[in-house]
Amino acid sequence: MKYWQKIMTVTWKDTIAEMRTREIISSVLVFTLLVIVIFNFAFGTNQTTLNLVAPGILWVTFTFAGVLSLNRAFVPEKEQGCLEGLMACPVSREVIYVGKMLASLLFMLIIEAIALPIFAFLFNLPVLSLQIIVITVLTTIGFVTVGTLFSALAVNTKAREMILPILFLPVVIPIIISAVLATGTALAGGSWSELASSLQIIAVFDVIFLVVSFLVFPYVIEE
Amino acid sequence: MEESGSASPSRAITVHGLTKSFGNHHALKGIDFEVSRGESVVIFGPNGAGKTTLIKILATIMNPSSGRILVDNLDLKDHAIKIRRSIGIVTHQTFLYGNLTARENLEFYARMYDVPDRQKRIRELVALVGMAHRLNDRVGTFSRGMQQRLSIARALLHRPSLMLLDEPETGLDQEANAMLWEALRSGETGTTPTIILTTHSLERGLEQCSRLLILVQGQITFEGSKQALKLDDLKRLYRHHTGVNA
Amino acid sequence: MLRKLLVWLGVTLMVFSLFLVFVYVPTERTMGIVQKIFYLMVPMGWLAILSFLIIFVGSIFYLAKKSRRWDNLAFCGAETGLVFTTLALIIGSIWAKPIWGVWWTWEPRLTATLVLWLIYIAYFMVRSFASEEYRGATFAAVVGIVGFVDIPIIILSTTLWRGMHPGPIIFQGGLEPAMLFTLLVSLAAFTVLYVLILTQRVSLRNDQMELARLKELYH
Amino acid sequence: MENTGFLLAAFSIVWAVVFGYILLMVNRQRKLRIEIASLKATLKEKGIE
Repeated sequence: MKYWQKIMTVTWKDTIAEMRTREIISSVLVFTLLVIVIFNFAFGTNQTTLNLVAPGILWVTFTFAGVLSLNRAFVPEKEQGCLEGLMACPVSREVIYVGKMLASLLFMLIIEAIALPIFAFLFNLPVLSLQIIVITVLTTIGFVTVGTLFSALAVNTKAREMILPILFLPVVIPIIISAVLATGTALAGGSWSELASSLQIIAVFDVIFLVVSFLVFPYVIEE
Repeated sequence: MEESGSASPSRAITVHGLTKSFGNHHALKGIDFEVSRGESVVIFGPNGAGKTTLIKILATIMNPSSGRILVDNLDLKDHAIKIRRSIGIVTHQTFLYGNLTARENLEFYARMYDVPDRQKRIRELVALVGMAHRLNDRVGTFSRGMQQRLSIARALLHRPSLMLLDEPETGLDQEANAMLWEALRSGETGTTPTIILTTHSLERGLEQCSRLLILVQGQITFEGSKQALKLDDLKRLYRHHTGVNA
Repeated sequence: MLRKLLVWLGVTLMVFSLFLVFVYVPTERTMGIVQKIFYLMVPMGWLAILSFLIIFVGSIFYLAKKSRRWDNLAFCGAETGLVFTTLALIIGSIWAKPIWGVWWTWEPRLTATLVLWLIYIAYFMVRSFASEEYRGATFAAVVGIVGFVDIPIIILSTTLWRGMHPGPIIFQGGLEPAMLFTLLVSLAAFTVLYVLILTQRVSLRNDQMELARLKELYH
Repeated sequence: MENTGFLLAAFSIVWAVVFGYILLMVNRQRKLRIEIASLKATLKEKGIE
């Protein structure tokens, strides 16, 4: 119980800091909108084409939004040595990982919750279904489990903005593939059982990388 | 922290054969020392001697490469979380989030350290460091000196029995520095804490501590109590061991 | 001594496998002679994954023990792995051209190999971007562990992506005994070669480290 | 026998790269060993090692 309280304390801290400046949510949201609009120019307004490329557009957008927001996750911790302050606190390193991960998850979900209706509106597509919401939530969990780990790593390197996408993108390719497939099936009116294999891959990814990141995170922040 | 005043005159810290390497660079090369409860020890040494590394290892922020450290007779490796509860740290970095208010910062750390009666304790401490009027302002808007004062409040929140002070005077003005020592001496934290201080200032170190160590290139080259030493002797001694004027 | 034995074993196996591939094994009917690239492609793919297994083991022990030797093993595994993964990609495209008429095709195994190759690149990038070398080693170890765990998921998802069922796609009805034998000998030959190359690389890296240490002493 | 060229190309590329890599390593190691030996000698003269 104590464990969860500490985790929530870290998440709470990140959340109020974000609420104060809206640095991540507002900038990533604007970025997301711009990408969606630009894709519209790139693929024209032909509804058949749009139906075909929509899943790809959606996930390219969310992937880059994820990279952008995760890049910021550990920046405040490096100012004024806060990460060391956190490490000196009487909690295990994993608490820091899970707390920060949950905060990033929350921010990403807020961004997606705003972006999805806009996407539906601009592309005239029924993306506000339960199926797509489940796909989005599961995939986003996958993004932030690995992303939080790599974000903590990237912030300790030179050129940290560059290193996160280089690490993050190849590793999350399996869930991007699965999310695109599942979204396509869902948009075409497929049943849950048709989504099952994609969703399974995403879920397996989430669980495995939650465990792996949990285990290796301490090594990333300790010297 | 509660048992720090217990009857056994045991040691607060035992460091044995401590080494730390960063790749090919050996920051600490086998360090041994002991600190008794309530004692205050100052560590002198030129830049790059390993002072900050030593403090970080004692604070469990960094892992040693080898060696054994006992804090309150508990092995640091096995009881890190328990030991962290009794440690307070002040360094030239404040560990404060610029986007949070003073209250939120303190509240955050108070929760992390399970401080009982949080609000009361926070009020007490901001009053102590003279920051009560800025409690609801964002720390990012504070001057350097004010942030440092708040950082002292942060370090004392959980009434630590072991204070690690890594060059605290960097960024602390005279007044805040005096305030820090006053708080530590007055028993604000419950009992007089054990103190380990690193500093460049021989005067201040000698003034505040009962024992001193000189650390040069990752090794302790001198250890002694201050009784016999005057500032001039210390200066000579320091030059002798480090080859640098203090 | 052991090494000499291994060299001879490797040379013998290699010559034998060449004989099997070019003389002994029958030519597959539908794909013709180009199918024989298969005996090269499978070992390359196997070495790409074996190398990542070595990176994985080296990385775990490096994180646990922080000993330079384990990082050296992981690093050398990564370098040889990158060489063989690159070869796997090249051979894959030489295979694709006569069969499908294009140099690159998003065939599941080829796609998975490409993703693996990108992770290898990330492994080296993170090292060169780290501010200090020892931190780079730690970060690379993390990438090595995450990357290895990712491999089965990558293979699963790329297979699903192309709408193919997992399993052999090169031969519908399984391998003929002669083909299987040839394949096994090729695998053995390349594995021995791999061990030789890896040990050579590790010994080279140890020398590099020794030189760095001596230079440090000198200064 | 169509496509024999592709087969031969594949085999020769693999062998070229493998032998190139081995040669590169052996070469580098030989140079390194010479450097190490000379450095050790100088260090010995200076009495460090």
